[in-house]
Amino acid sequence: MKLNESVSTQEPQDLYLPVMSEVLEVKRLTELETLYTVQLPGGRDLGHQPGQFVEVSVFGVGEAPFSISSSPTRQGVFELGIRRVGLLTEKLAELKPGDKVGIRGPFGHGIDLEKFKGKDVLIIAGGIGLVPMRSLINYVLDRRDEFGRLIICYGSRSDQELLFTDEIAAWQEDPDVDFHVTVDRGSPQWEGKVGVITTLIPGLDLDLDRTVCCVCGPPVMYRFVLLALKSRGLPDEAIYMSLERRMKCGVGKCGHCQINHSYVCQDGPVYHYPDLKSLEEAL
Amino acid sequence: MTRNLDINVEHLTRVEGHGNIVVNMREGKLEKAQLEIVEAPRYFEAMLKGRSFHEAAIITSRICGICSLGHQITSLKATEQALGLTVSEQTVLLRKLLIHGATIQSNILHAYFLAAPDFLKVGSVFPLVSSHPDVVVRALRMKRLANDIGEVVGGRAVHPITPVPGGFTHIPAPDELKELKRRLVEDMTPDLLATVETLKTLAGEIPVFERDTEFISLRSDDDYALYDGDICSSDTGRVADSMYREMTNEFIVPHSTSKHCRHHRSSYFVGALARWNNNHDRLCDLALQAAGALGLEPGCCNPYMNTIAQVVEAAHCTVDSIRIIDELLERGLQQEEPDQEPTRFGTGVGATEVPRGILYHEYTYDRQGRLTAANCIIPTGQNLENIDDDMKKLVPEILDRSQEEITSYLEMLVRAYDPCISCSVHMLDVDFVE
Amino acid sequence: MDLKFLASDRVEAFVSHLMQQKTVYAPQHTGKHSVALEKVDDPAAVILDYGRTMQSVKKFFLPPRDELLSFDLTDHSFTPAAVEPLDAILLGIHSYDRAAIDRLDYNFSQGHPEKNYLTRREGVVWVGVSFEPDEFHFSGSVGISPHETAGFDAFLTRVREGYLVEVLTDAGRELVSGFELPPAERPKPAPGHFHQHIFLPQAKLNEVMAASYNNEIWAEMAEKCVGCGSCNIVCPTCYCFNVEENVDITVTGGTRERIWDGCMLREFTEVAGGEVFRGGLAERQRHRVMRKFKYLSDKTGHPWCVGCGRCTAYCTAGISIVSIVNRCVSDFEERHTTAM
Amino acid sequence: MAAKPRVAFFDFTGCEGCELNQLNFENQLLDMLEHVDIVEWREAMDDRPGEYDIAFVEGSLSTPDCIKRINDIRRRAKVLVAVGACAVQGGINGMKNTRPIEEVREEVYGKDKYLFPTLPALPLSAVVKVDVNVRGCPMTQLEFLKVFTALVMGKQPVEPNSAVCVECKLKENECVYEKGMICLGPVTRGGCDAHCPSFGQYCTGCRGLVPEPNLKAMEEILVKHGLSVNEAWKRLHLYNSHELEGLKS
Repeated sequence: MKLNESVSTQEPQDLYLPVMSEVLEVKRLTELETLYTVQLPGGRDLGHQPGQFVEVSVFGVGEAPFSISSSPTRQGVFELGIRRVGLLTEKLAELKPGDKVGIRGPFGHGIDLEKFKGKDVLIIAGGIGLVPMRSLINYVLDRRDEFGRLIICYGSRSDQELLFTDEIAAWQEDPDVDFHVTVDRGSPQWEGKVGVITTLIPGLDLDLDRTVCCVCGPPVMYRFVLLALKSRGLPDEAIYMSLERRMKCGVGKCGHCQINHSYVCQDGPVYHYPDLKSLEEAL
Repeated sequence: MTRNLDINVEHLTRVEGHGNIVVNMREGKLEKAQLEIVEAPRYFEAMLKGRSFHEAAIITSRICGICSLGHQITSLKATEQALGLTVSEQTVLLRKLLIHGATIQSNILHAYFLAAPDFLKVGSVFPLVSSHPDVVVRALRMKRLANDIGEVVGGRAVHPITPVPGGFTHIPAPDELKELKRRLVEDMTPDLLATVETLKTLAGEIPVFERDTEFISLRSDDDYALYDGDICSSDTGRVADSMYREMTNEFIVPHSTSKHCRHHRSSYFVGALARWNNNHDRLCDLALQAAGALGLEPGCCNPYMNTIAQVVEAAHCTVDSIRIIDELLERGLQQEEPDQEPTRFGTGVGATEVPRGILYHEYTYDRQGRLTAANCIIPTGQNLENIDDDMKKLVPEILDRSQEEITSYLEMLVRAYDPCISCSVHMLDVDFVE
Repeated sequence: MDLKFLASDRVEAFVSHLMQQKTVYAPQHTGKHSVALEKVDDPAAVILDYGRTMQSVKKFFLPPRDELLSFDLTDHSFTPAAVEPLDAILLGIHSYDRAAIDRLDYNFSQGHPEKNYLTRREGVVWVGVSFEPDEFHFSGSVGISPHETAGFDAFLTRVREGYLVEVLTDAGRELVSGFELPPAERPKPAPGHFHQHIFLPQAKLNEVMAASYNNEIWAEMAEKCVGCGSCNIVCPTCYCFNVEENVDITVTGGTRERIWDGCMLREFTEVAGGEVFRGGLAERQRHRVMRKFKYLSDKTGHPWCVGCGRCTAYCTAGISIVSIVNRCVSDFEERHTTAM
Repeated sequence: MAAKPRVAFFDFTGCEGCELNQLNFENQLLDMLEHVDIVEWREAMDDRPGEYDIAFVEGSLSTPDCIKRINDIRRRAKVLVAVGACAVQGGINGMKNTRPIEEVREEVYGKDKYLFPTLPALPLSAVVKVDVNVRGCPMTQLEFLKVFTALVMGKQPVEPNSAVCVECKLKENECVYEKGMICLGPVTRGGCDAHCPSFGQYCTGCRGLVPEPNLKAMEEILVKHGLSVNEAWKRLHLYNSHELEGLKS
């Protein structure tokens, strides 16, 4: 094979130039997390899939990838849920409505919705993993008749750190959503379950033949969730996982997000679990 | 007049390193007038023991960042003599150029940033940014150019990189030297003339105080001795640099972490004023004109005039830098490798004039080229006893002034010496026991 | 093939002839022991007989520090960096470095084609030169001969009295037109022998490397390696980069720059919050070698190592990629013979 | 923009070369003064006030008085920046820590040693929390400017962690090892733009060791290039005695 045969014939692009976009709303979710509503110039549609990410930048500080938290069904604006953990996110936490941020994207391989349609959708989200999963949840809720049951398992370190509490309350109320939540450490006020997220899985009411599952959370969570899902008999083919890695370019050039032969920014961040098995460093 | 006086200036400002001025007078009797040196000792002796000759100058130049180039060059000279390493004429020229750059930088820094605020009665150079912007911009321009000599030739102005035993690790490009020359001619020379004009307007602020003093500096037959020469005392004349111990006679005093020195009298003076007094006949015309304009005369015994001598010297170094660059360009710069193959292992002495006065390094190496003995005698250490003697004469002469004024006179006196306290404390004198 | 002859004493004139047409970049001494590809000002400074440059031609298309945009902090506007085609003659390039550019071309064209790199790539005329393999070269083992002319517009093969000149493309023809070159009197000699070989047949590449994932060699190399990243930074097919913000001292503006990065460096996989995904030197060493011989090769069928020997030549710890791969091969073969 | 940050400079045991280097920003000094109020700087001025936003501190701690002063500075400073090898990692002063302190004092001051109290030379971080490091001997000017602008912008500066080799190779410097010299670049933190190797000199390790240094491998490299094991460790100790003594225990 000649090397250049597999190369796309697209015109070369200015890959690294951000689109300056306006922050419309800033909402504190917890002490660490903030939800930003962002609008592209002219209210242009971002055109993303649940699970995809954008590169967000503040000049003089830097750029980093963040998952999109809103569903593509809600057009005109998009939302980013961001935890304060570093330089850039510190700066983002200072943003006010009307401020500008640079946006590139959407990038990456999101959730293949065609494969989810008509199925029961099981979502397992740990901590900040709920941010991208919320995109899928709201998609399912907005196109409710295209999907089967919606089952959500959400684990958080503590009840103070629960994200999207308004929406959680709504999901709990919604008879059409099977919502489960647990916290590692509950405060005295917490009346719900206490325990790690895997403790939710044995009690789930699953129709194994028609369930697809999407998992997103901190790196340590994946192995244990997989074990729990396997013990329930869920086939590997039904499992999708969203991974986090360091990324600089978002477009398969900078090399940081490479896991074995795969670039997370191109093949992921959402992977079909059978494809992950060949990536020894993935989990 | 009977008077009680207690002056205690803790951590004197605008000097390099940590020192306190302490003056006690009880009923008109001066009990104490001294500069206490409280800089924490660093024990360089322990750092040098058994070190390779490659590292000697790297370590000793860390005695003091202000005088790092002086320490480095002096250290290299001592090492080269001890190990029988030869240096080329080009190396000597480049080293002399480096010394000029460092001398201009240090003298200008002292005159404008450390001493001038006293003349203008402000606490630092920073208020001058708005009150005298053109003067500050000029001072910065002069300092930058002096530092650029260090950066182009030495790789870095503070703790230079390229000078090593036997030569240089990097030779500047002809274009870089040409550009330095252009700036020396077009910027530095007019800036120096302007500096002289500015100082003339402040001449009235320089205290009148004289004390007959012994002045010690290098002296050479060929030039205004900075890089090398004999040791010369205004009292006793010239001796070879190997006689430095007889010229310094270090002793310990309880109020100072730095050792003191004396020679023919109770104390002696080193620095720009000593060089002026001993070597004014070797200065270029521009420097002599500056001295004339500022009222600096041969045999000057007013230590406050040291700042003026520094400016005069900066003029000389500028003119001589231009001459050296011309000579280097004419000879053509050679990409020489440093000579680092020892031909002997023994003891060597280096003596160099650094901005604050004469500096001595002496090293002994074993057959592996490792240090077995080291001794460094620093200019400020040599001046400390002289400063104390000055204070003892000065205080009774100004007793009619207020305590604030007396304090200010004393602070200005110490600053006039441009003391480098950290240097003076971190001297070395030890034979390592293997 | 029409072979011409360039006598040694006419090389300078030939360089001058090229310089009249376009800017020329060619190997020149940057120190007593080092040669680098630099813009030619003095034709006499060009060195065609050299071992290797520390950096390959990659640096012209993907500069070590590359401004992406400059920004204004007062109004949050930005200006894209001007990217110009190199539009120059690259003279005296070894075949492995030309082969490396094919690989980089692939990387910057696949998926999202990148304008910065591809723009700079335009307008280049390639003049190759043969090399005499030294103690580190092993490009023969990855199918790249010292005389390989693929990708060049013209090629010079060293012979005793000068160079044999092959004109390979129209651009090459244009380059030499107007400079009189007599026909060569003898054919191209055989290329020099390599002193280093990897014993890994390309057909078995995937199989051997896949079986080497848990080889002890990675841990053994981690004992010797200090993780300085030199092997990455000198590699002609490494293209990873980091992005940094530089703010002016006036704090009113600055630039966003990309800088070469390397997978041997600890921070390469570190995410905000501190997690490092390849924390150990063994895993990083494995990733580096697997990238060259497996991960990217699986996709394209070509090894991503071109055998230039730089990573080994510039490794102060003396780690040899040839030894690593050969160890993988021998362990694989041993296991397979014992299994039978 | 909010009020200008109040900035103060302090020095402990060291050569004051870092402070001099701060005064050597002739081309940037006036721009820098636009952004901050300098409220304390003994080497350059005599005012002595109270609180400050940013304290730049040079030198290592080597007397009981130093410990008192640094605690006081820490209390009064919002951001404490350690400037230069002495302050960041103990630097050259740390070499004395490798020998019994009494022996060293006696060697220098003989019977008068009790006049001058001393402690092992410590980096600031051994006593107080340090927020930012500006490394180097003298402190790297390039890094100081980056830290300065970051702090003025109110962001935490990024500390370079990769080896000097990276920057040296980016500049395509002739490798110091190629010239037959040794070099500590492979285990020394970059951020200096490989300043010394760019001027033909070997890296002496002034910016401190990289995180998780493989010292056994570095020893092998130095020995392979002609140093004895003893000499190899001496070279590594030059600026890093404090850390190396710590790693030993």
